[in-house]
Amino acid sequence: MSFQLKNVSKTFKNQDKELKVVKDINLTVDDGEFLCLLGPSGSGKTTILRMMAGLDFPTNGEITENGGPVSGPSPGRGFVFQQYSLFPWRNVLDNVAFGLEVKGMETQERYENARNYIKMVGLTEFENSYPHELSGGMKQRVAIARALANDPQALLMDEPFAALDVQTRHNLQEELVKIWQEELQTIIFVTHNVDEAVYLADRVVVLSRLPGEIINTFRVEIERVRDRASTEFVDLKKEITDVLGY
Amino acid sequence: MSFQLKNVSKTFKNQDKELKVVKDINLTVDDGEFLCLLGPSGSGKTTILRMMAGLDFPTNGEITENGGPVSGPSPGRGFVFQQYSLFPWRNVLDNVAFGLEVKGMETQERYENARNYIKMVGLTEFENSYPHELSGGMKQRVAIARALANDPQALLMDEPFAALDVQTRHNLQEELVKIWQEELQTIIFVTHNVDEAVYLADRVVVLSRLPGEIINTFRVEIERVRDRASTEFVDLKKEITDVLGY
Amino acid sequence: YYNTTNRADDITVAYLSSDHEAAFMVAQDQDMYKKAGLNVKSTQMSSGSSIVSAVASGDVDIGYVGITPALQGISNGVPIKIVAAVNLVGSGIVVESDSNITSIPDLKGKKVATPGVSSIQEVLLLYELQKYNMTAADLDILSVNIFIIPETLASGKADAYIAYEPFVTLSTYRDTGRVLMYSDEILPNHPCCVIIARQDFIDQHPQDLQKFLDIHKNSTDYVNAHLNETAYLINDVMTTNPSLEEMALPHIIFVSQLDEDFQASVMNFLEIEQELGYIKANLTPEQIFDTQFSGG
Amino acid sequence: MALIIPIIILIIWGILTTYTGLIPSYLIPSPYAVLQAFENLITNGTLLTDTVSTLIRVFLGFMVAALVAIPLGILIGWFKIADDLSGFIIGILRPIPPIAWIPFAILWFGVGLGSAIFIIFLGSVFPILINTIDGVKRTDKVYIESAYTMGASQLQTLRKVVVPAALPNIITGLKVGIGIGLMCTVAAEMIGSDNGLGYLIFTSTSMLDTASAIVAMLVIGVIGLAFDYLFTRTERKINW
Amino acid sequence: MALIIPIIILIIWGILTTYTGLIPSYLIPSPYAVLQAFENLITNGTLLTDTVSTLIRVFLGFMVAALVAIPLGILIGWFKIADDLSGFIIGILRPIPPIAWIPFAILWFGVGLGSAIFIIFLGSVFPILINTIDGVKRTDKVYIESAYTMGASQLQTLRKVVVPAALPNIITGLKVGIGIGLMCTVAAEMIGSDNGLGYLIFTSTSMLDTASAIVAMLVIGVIGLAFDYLFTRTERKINW
Ligand SMILES: Nc1ncnc2c1ncn2[C@@H]1O[C@H](COP(=O)(O)OP(=O)(O)OP(=O)(O)O)[C@@H](O)[C@H]1O
Ligand SMILES: Nc1ncnc2c1ncn2[C@@H]1O[C@H](COP(=O)(O)OP(=O)(O)OP(=O)(O)O)[C@@H](O)[C@H]1O
Ligand SMILES: [Mg+2]
Ligand SMILES: [Mg+2]
Repeated sequence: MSFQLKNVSKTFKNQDKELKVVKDINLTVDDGEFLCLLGPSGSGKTTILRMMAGLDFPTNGEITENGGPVSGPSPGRGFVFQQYSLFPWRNVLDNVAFGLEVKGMETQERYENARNYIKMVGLTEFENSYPHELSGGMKQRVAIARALANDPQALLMDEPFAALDVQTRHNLQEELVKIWQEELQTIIFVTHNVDEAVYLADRVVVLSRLPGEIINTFRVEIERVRDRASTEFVDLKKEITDVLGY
Repeated sequence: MSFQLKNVSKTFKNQDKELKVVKDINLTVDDGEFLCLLGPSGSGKTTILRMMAGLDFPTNGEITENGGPVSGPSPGRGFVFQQYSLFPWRNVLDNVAFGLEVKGMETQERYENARNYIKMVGLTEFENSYPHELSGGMKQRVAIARALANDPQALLMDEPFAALDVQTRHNLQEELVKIWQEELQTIIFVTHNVDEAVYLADRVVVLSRLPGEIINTFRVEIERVRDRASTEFVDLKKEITDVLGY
Repeated sequence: YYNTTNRADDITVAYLSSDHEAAFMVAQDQDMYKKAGLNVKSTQMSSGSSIVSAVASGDVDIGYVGITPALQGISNGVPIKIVAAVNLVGSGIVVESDSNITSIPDLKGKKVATPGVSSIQEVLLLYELQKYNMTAADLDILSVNIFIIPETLASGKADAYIAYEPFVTLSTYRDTGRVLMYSDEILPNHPCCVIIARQDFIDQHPQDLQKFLDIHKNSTDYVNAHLNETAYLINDVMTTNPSLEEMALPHIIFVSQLDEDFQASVMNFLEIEQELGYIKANLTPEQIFDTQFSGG
Repeated sequence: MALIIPIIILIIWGILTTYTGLIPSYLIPSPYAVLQAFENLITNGTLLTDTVSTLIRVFLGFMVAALVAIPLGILIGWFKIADDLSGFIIGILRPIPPIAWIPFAILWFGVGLGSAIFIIFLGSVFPILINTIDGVKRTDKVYIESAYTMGASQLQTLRKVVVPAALPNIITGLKVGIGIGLMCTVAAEMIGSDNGLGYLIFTSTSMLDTASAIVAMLVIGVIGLAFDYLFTRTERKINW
Repeated sequence: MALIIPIIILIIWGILTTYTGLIPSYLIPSPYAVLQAFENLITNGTLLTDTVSTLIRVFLGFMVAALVAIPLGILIGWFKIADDLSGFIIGILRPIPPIAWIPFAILWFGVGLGSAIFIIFLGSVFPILINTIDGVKRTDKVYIESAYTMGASQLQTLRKVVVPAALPNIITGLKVGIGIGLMCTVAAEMIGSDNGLGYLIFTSTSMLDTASAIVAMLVIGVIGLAFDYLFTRTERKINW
């Protein structure tokens, strides 16, 4: 699935004041591309992702997917929310199986399917737990499994690994790359972790402070599986970090 | 404020099964110490912090502060929650001023006070915004300001900088160290970021996978302001990262 | 010479919103109480039993109620006495206009609405049935709130009803029913409404009560002499219909005195209620009446 | 524990009516008189039939109310247009006293079970409706958005997300609704019933038999308590 | 927009009562007859006095109910012991029909305003109470814990955290409560009132003057609507 953002701006109106949050974004994401979005806190990353998902709409400009306008959310565009978004009345298994359930998949089959992803995020023992019995990082992992289980053509992920320890984070980065290489989804991935961005992305887009504009784009041409210790990796990391620090 | 955890264990009972989450923790935190807690996702970090705050209680063992038992929450022990915890019906200013308000401080004075901390986290322009108008990182920063404004003797912070970009995160790390050096609070700080831990802590405690046990303790003797590029910094980071990866 | 301590500051009177209490409405309308130096405050209430409760609680001194709640109150130990009569008869059985019910036996198996168990009308109905060796089991008796009784007939949900005026005449007035039998034919001169007073009020303010009941006698006489004017007055006090009242009032006999006939008819009615099991206690006329004011 | 306050009330009631002359028994009977009335109503069997017939009426009226109010409330809480269309008319109908509906009840349902059910329905339906609407409106947006991004249709989102999210509020509505439904038994049983607890209250008050009326009041109370217990248990079960 | 459904109802009602013989006018009068009754009640001034006196009664009964139910509900929702102590007795009292309370009302408050307020209070108090209790119980724990770690006393936490968090539910309770309070006007005005909309309903139905009864029903409906509007606005204001 490809995306095209043309002159996209977004203004929030609240109380007496208007706040321009996103300004003149022009961005094309190719089918099968892995794109990372970096930028300061409050720079409009979540807003952009939500507009691409069809959960919110630009004040100006236009967003298209595969050439057609994005008019609302669709199961083709999976979303991992920045905040906790698990259904508190469903256990882990039923949360992960939700997308398959609404597709009408048989119980047996969807549980099998869901269990694969639960295993991937390391929560097999917790498949019967309810969200309130999970730690913050565990909830995040369930949300990732939930999005992946639905097998969307595009994945919009908002800081999905933010609450994970390095070890788990690295494991999941690897898994995500593996899945992506197999299925060739288009992935838009928001992170604050430059290392993560360089490890994952085909392209890293850096946003400015409010109102968010694209100030830089980096192509990551390092071959996968990427070696974090390689000079090109370290160099690119440094380059991006410098841009982020202005 | 000093803390002592003696043989602390915690078991959660849910549905049919019991889950031992924290196991035989023995830990002394000195008055004025800056301690970082590292560990895999779901290893009991939040649980330990909550018990130290008096928000939850050990199944076995005992927690004391300054020699007396912790029997419940107190304003002396400030807490920054891992999840969003701002009062949705109060704007940023009134959220940050809450602690001072319940202390009975005059409106004028407490707003002045609160504004200092709002400025510190870079949200002066948003002091009249309501939580639902803020980005994830902005909410986290308000929560930090709210805890600091209350000027507690101990600060229990649960991944407070997890949703922040590198730039903002580094700024706040500096600010936190500055405040700590001035006020000499005791700080227990949960993070998944080894760099952060080494930059901030006097001591880094690493927990095992579930059930959480202390598997390693590192003293960080590097002089402040710490230089991230210094060899001792880089070496210690590597050492801790290796322990985390097992 | 008046003993001022014997004077009640206010006399509170509770009455039903019904044309049976026409005498009270006339007395108020013509300022008869004020002219006699009585300060009467009145309160409408929706049921006889709540009037008895109000009198018993001391919040109300005098009540206009049906004979049934009065007797039930007395038999339950409420310290009240009947101090005057208000009216006789005034009920009737109504059937649909085109009904083929022409006599009581025709009611067999039919739905008959009454204003409630132990109401005067239900008692009359059961009494009438006895004359034909019938019992409640032979009909389908419904308890329906009085204000919707005519509607149950009009909408065909009941085949007949027994009610008091103006609900008897109402159906003929609206042409939705005809009167099968007036209650005078069931039990001639049966008692209907009476005036009750609390015992301690009787004891402490006999002069005031006497004045009040003298006025009651006068206004009753007025009603009997001026049915048309009364009909219009009732229309003003209540939200009713003057032409309906003009038709209904002649079916009510307005009286005021506790004469021997009246007492006898009450005792007779009491006996019927006792037979039906609605009143358990055995009551003597002394327990029921205080005849010093309207002894007739 | 739960019985402490009722027992205290009982004791005060007993003392006031039995040992002091403060409250004469014809106004409020003593606990003992109520007990006697209870025994009496049990032995002659009327209490049982009254309770059963009230239970049937209340249950049916309440069920119809729930079956109407929950889907309607979901609809109104969800679709702004349904809200706009219905707000005015529901607002108008809501506070109309059940007794005022009696003529309509007779016209539409006759005298008998239908009318009684209708009156109880009227009492129950609005609390359930309002609580359902408010519960649906307050469903956390992130759950709805999650469902959509996973391909749930609007109907599926309603069934699998909005309803469970609003369930605590719906249950509050059911708790209030059954209470008001029971409250309406007297009005409901004023129309052509010759049994039921409301009827018992009505006739025994009109015969100044307060003891029997209190028995009926207490039985209604106990029925309410039983439903409360049921709902609180359901609530605890689903309380995530 | 909001008027579409009422207008449709009005048209159907008009046709059914005026042009078809399906509904005889003594059962349900035509809209025109209702209009006439309205004009009539306006000209003779009774409608205004009735409305005002009902408004006063309802407002007072509702205010007392809110003043009792909100603090009590907070207490019960907050302290488990208060919940345990009161659950049973509230459960029992809750479903008792207001009409059944009339003898007690007369005993305690006499005939007049006091009794009417008491009856309306009884109708309003339980919806507010239940919604408040449930709202307080469902307050997100993290807010309460936040308050404690910032040194809020229990009382401060209740005032500054639990109450605002439960406010949407409390408002739902107030909306339902005023509705039920209005529903109880007929019962309330059966005791010693000779005015009020409930009284008007009662007396005019008893004279088969359904047109006037419908006028009174509609005025009660409009009062309810006005309160609804008020609460919805308040809700929107505080809706974070
Ligand atoms: N509903 C809203 N109403 C008003 N302002 C909003 C709203 N949502 C977001 N904003 C504002 O838009 C800006 C961008 O928010 P957004 O959530 O997109 O940031 P972000 O880049 O995702 O930040 P973070 O890294 O902290 O999550 C913020 O300044 C925020 O205050
Ligand atoms: N209320 C609860 N009921 C049952 N289990 C719980 C509860 N709270 C936490 N747990 C379990 O306790 C374990 C530790 O949770 P905790 O939140 O302390 O982890 P953590 O170290 O903070 O993890 P993270 O880094 O993901 O936040 C987890 O396995 C979680 O499932
Ligand atoms: Mg964001
Ligand atoms: Mg945690």
